Amino acid sequence: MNAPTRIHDLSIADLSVHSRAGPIVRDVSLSLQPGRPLTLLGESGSGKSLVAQAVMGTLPPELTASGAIRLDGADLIASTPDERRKRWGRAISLLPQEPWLALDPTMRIGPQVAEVHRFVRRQAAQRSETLAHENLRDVGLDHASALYPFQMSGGMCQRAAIAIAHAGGSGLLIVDEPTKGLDADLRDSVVARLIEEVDAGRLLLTITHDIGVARALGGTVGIMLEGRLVDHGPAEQVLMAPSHPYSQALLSADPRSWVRSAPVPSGDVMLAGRGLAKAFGDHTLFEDVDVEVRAGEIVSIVGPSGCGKTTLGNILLGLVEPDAGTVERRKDISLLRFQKLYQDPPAAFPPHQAIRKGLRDLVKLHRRRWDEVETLLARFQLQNALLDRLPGQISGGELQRFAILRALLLDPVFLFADEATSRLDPVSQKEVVDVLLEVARDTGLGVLLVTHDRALAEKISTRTVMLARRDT
Amino acid sequence: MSIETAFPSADRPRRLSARTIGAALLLALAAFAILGPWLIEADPARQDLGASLAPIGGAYLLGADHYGRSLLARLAHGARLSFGMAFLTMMTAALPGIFFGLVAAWRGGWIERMFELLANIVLALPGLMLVLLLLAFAPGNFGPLYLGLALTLWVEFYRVTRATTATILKQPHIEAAKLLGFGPGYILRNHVVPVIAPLIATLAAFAMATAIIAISTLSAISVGLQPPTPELGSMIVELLPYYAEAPVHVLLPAVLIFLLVLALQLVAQRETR
Amino acid sequence: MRRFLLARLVQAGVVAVVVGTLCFVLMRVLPGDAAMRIAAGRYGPDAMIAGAAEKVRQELGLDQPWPVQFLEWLANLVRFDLGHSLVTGAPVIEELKVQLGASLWLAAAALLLSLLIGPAIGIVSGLRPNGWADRLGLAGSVTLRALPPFMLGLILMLVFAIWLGWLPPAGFGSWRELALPSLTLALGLAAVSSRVTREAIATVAKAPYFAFARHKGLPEAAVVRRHGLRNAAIPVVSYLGLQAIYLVEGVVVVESILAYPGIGHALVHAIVERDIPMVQGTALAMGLIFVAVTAGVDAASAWLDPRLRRA
Amino acid sequence: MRFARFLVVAAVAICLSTVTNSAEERLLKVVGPWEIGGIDPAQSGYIFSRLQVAETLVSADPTGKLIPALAEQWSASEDGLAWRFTIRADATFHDGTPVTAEAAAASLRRAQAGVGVLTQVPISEIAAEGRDVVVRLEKPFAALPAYLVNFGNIILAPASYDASGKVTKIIGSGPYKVKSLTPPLKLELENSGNWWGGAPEISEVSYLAVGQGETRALMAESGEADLVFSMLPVSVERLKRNPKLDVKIATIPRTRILKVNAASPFFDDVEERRAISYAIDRAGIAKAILRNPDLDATQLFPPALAGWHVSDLPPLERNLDAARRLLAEAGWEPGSDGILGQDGERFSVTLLTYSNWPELPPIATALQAQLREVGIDVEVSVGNSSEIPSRHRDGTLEMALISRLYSIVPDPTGTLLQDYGPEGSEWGAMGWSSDELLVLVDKLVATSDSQERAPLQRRAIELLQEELPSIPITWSELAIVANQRIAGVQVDPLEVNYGLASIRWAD
Repeated sequence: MNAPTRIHDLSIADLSVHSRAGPIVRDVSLSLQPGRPLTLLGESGSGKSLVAQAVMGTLPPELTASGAIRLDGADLIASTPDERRKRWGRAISLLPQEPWLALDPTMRIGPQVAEVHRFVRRQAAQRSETLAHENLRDVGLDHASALYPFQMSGGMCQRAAIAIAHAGGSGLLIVDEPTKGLDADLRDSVVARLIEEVDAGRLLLTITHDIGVARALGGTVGIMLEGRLVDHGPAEQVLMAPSHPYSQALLSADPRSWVRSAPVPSGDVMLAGRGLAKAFGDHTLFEDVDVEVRAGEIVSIVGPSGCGKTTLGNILLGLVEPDAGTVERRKDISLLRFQKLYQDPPAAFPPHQAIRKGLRDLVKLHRRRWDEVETLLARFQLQNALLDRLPGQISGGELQRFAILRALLLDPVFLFADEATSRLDPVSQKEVVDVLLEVARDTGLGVLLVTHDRALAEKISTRTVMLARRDT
Repeated sequence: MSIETAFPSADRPRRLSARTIGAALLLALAAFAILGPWLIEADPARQDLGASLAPIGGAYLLGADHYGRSLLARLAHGARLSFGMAFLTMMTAALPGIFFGLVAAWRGGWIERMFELLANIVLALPGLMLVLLLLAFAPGNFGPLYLGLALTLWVEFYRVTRATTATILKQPHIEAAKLLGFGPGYILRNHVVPVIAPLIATLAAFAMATAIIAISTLSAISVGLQPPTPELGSMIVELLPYYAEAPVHVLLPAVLIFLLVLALQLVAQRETR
Repeated sequence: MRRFLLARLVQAGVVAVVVGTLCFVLMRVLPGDAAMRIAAGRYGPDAMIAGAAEKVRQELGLDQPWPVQFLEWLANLVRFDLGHSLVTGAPVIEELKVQLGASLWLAAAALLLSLLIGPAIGIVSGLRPNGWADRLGLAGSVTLRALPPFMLGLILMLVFAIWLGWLPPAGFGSWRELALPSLTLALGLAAVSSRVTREAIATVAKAPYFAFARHKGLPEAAVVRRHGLRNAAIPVVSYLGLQAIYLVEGVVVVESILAYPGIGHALVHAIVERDIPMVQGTALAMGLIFVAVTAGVDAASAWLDPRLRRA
Repeated sequence: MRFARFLVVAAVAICLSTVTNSAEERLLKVVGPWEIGGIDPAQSGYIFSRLQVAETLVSADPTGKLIPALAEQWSASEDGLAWRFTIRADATFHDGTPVTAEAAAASLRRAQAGVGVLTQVPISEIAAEGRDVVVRLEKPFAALPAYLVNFGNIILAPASYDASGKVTKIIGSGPYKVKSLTPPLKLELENSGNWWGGAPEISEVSYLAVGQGETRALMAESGEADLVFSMLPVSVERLKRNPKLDVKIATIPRTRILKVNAASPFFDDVEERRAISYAIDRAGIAKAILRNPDLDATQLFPPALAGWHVSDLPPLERNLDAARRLLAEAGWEPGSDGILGQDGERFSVTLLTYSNWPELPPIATALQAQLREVGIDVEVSVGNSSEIPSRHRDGTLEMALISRLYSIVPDPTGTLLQDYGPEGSEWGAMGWSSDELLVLVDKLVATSDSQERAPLQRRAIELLQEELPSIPITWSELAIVANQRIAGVQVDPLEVNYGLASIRWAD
């Protein structure tokens, strides 16, 4: 692989980003040297991505940056769009989040790497191909150069993106949410890959909300909140003994640091699946799986993406027919009392209907009283103001709590939480999970939790069912 | 639609203004078409060969055509005719189209396949031929003309409704609604209709535009409605030979058609992109 | 691939039979004495039709029961024989060769022209949404779409044939006669395809892979060429397919205004003169064109978008 | 941008080739409304006759006088039962074979067996004797030579027919031979090289059928056509003002008549028919629609038709009071809605017409409006021309506006014979017949002596004028536009032959 153009230092001094409304990033100062990766932690909207964009030079036109960003002395903020653009791929390269979206769906991987040699480094077509092949081999994709993105797994796409960065031979690598949408095992391999980059002498700036990533990368860690850098220092220090209250909250929100608090079953079996099997086409998801959920307990199904966790849950709910096996439900309980939480909260609400309308209709439909809603709102710390917003205008955490609230109006005996927290930042994840635990405890609700986050499962579930991916 | 999310600030005001202009224009024309005929007492078929091609102003407000028929009256009736026919056609195409679309999306299976086949056959049949064949049953009558147009236009409604509804029904919030015990009626009203309504509105506007153009075109190649029906298309063609002597007379119906379709186009603008 | 072709062939067969039958039935139940109309079509309105009609009736066996005639048609169809025109007496195939051929030339020319105009404008507008080019394009397209084709045809005729005197107002044979009708159609098509292209380009321009291509450091030209056009072409192509279908029948107006001997022209006459074999033949041809076009579009899309080649 | 470049290139290409193309090769471009359906003489023989591809035995000059064509002379036997037509010796077909009496006889036999005018001649036999074609009749028929002028009777070479006697290609004997034929719109001709009349002035001719009258006008104006036939009245005005064009107009023996069903309660009484005639504003129609006041049909035939126009005949004209009076006398009383009625029946009729002649529907709507003024409710139905004959036969026809040609054979007698026979005819009388007229026509058919004929013709016209079995509306004219590039164009009112061979380039 062609050695990266050496960059010795990226220093950010008093960086502020202003919108018409006012500053959205204030006086951020950071520095980054070879061998010590820098990781910015923070929830979405904390301004961490803006910092990265300022460095890359891709801030939206309506935003202006002040302060100084020096890349080996060159001031990035002062530089013209052309100068910025010249750095792309050559000096700075960006690992996009969700690479499978960032690769051209209609072009094979080989050419997508080769074109960098061809058009950025002005190599002959033939040579570009050989070089591209080397880049791919370095990330272990030597067999994949003829594949299209849709034929590759998330991890492969991730590595292909890295290969493209290599091709450019840039010295600074900006990584945006590298683990978004990846499951636990893949996450570790991506992190390992990034560390290799650091060892290869690249500067590494990583943006993430995944504390696990920050911990694994080590180096320097900065924690951002509402546009400010609230905590900054060596990883071990910041992650072990955070100074700022938000940092503490953030860290304590990481499932790894929770105290195990699995609810105890408070009743008999609500729902059981026996010898369940399901296959899509010739691809078998699972065979002969037994699950049972008793009142008041939380059963977790853990496994990598694509192993059929969700399908299993849906089978239990009766949304999908199993190929084999039986689902036993308590006959005397109305089907309405078996409910579901969705992975993507906004998608679980009609996008153009205010929350209030939805709840009102539900209350009317099942002859409940509105004050039940009021009490639940108070209990879940949801302001009344939110009721009149559209789902798109409410944070995922709040929306997920509304989903639970909605389900509780039918006083359910079983709740299938399908990756219910995987899209939330740690803090709101914690809040939602706490609500779940509380409800399970008080109402004897049996919860089936599907997740790829082992840590989470370990901490809160009475029992855990493991599903492995079977690649056929 | 994507564009809008990208450039909200730049986009909204312009798009909206275009639509409001269209709406205003449409209203004005509708008023002309509906009120015109009974405000103007002149009989659109009343000939006065003495006043052939009477100039604008004068005895006839908008002049008279080559038979000395009041152009104002003919335009008003022509507008009403085009408008009415277009609306009727659109309705006749939209109602079954939407209904079939919903049924196909909801029930799927063989019902869907059946409708698909039907739609494909209609598509494969040259729409023009359908109209001509039906017209041959009763030359120059409204019935077959509008029936033929409707027969070719319903497919569009069907396909859009079916496609959109199908995608909506796949979304989690539908499953959620079902789990929460909401019935099909509710889901249709509150989850499906709000989404497809704007699309249908657009289609409707376009369908009407198409109908107006088709009607005038058919009479222009003299297989459409028959004299002395004041049909805008046939008016143009009847007056065309006089373009040297009375250019404005020829332009009037042309401009009217243009405005009608333009208004519908503008109204349809937003959702088309 | 083979399954794809097979499916298409079956579809073609179905269309052929359905369309043919439908026409046959419709033409059958049409009011009016077919023999009379055919006679009128043949010998013109000055002739003594009544006598001629009797001769026609015997000559064409119109007095046979219709099932016989229909089965005859089917049998011939299997032998790819569409029969003879009742009016001109020439084999339908021959007539179609001339008329359908002419229309296809016209359609092809129009499609080509519209491809030169539409997408070009669309790309320019799409790369700078709401720039002046975009607004101009929008205005132009709305205006054109508001003009009935026959009016557009007449306007062009006045401009190019009378005022400028560049092109003949009517006729056929050389490209000069082809120019006006095809331009008339092309403008109508471009009015829409330019907007479709514009949407496609604008959408692609906001796709993450487009941004990533820039971040790779590719020069803008390379970004647009390698990652813009192909992706944008996918929706455009599938749309063009639809257009091509409407095109073949959309020509009728232009044909009758600009005296161009096309399929639409033929269809109108055939129906008026009750020339059943011609109507069936024409409809058949159009139906098959529909099948062919859709097949072509599917193939093209599959070539453009590898995701469609799955399974 | 690639497309941009395409665009430029295309534009340049178009401009360039426009320039190169504007230099035209010398080709006489003729444009007319008539499409070439099939090539059977009965179908489109008139085109080949008018464009001088094929010839008939006898032809007619613009005045209607019969002149020799393929037959250099002809004579009838004393009893008038046998006619001899002598084929000129120097005539050859385009395939080089000589025009023999046998070939001519064959063509005529075929015509007689077909649907053309010859079917109305009482022919017993057509034979070839040496250079003569001999036609034997069952009864004397003086108009026979005139009948042979009709395009249905063009003489084609034996090679034109296939085994089944179907015409497969046109091999005539005229100055032009078919170079290429693209039905239905285009026909290209070239000098046949062996015409008995000598070589034509212009050796290459192309004929293009253009249905839309307005488009034809544009082709003349744009100089794309040298010779354009049958212009719309409205365009004539404009074209006359064009310095580059010559407009030639001739009144032709074609009259637009209102065919009425004299058997129906509406028109059974001659007074009713007169009333209708009074109600019609012919002058207005002629002026506004036909743009020529002289076409106002004051009687059946125009002055141009020598011997068939009776100048001192009281003209048909508009007189609303007379119309109302006559209708009242016939027992029609205005109803509440202004529409006449008679014992419960409204005077409401359907007027059939067809658009083969573009001016018919407009005139129909004019009539509709005018009849409305005397309280007659007319519904106009524009349909296929065949509906009129069929409705005539099943007797459901009420009123029809038709354009009737009286020179199917140069002499109107033939048409009268057809139209006013004992039980009327599809293009003529309906539910009306006059023994006197039958006698007159029989005499006319039998003699060819103009002295004898004149009084008979006059009486026939008077009779038709009194009885109005069908009501004349307007006469017709044929407008031809010639570009000044060419000279020697003359109009043939009988539309037998356009004399292309004698047209030459002006410079």
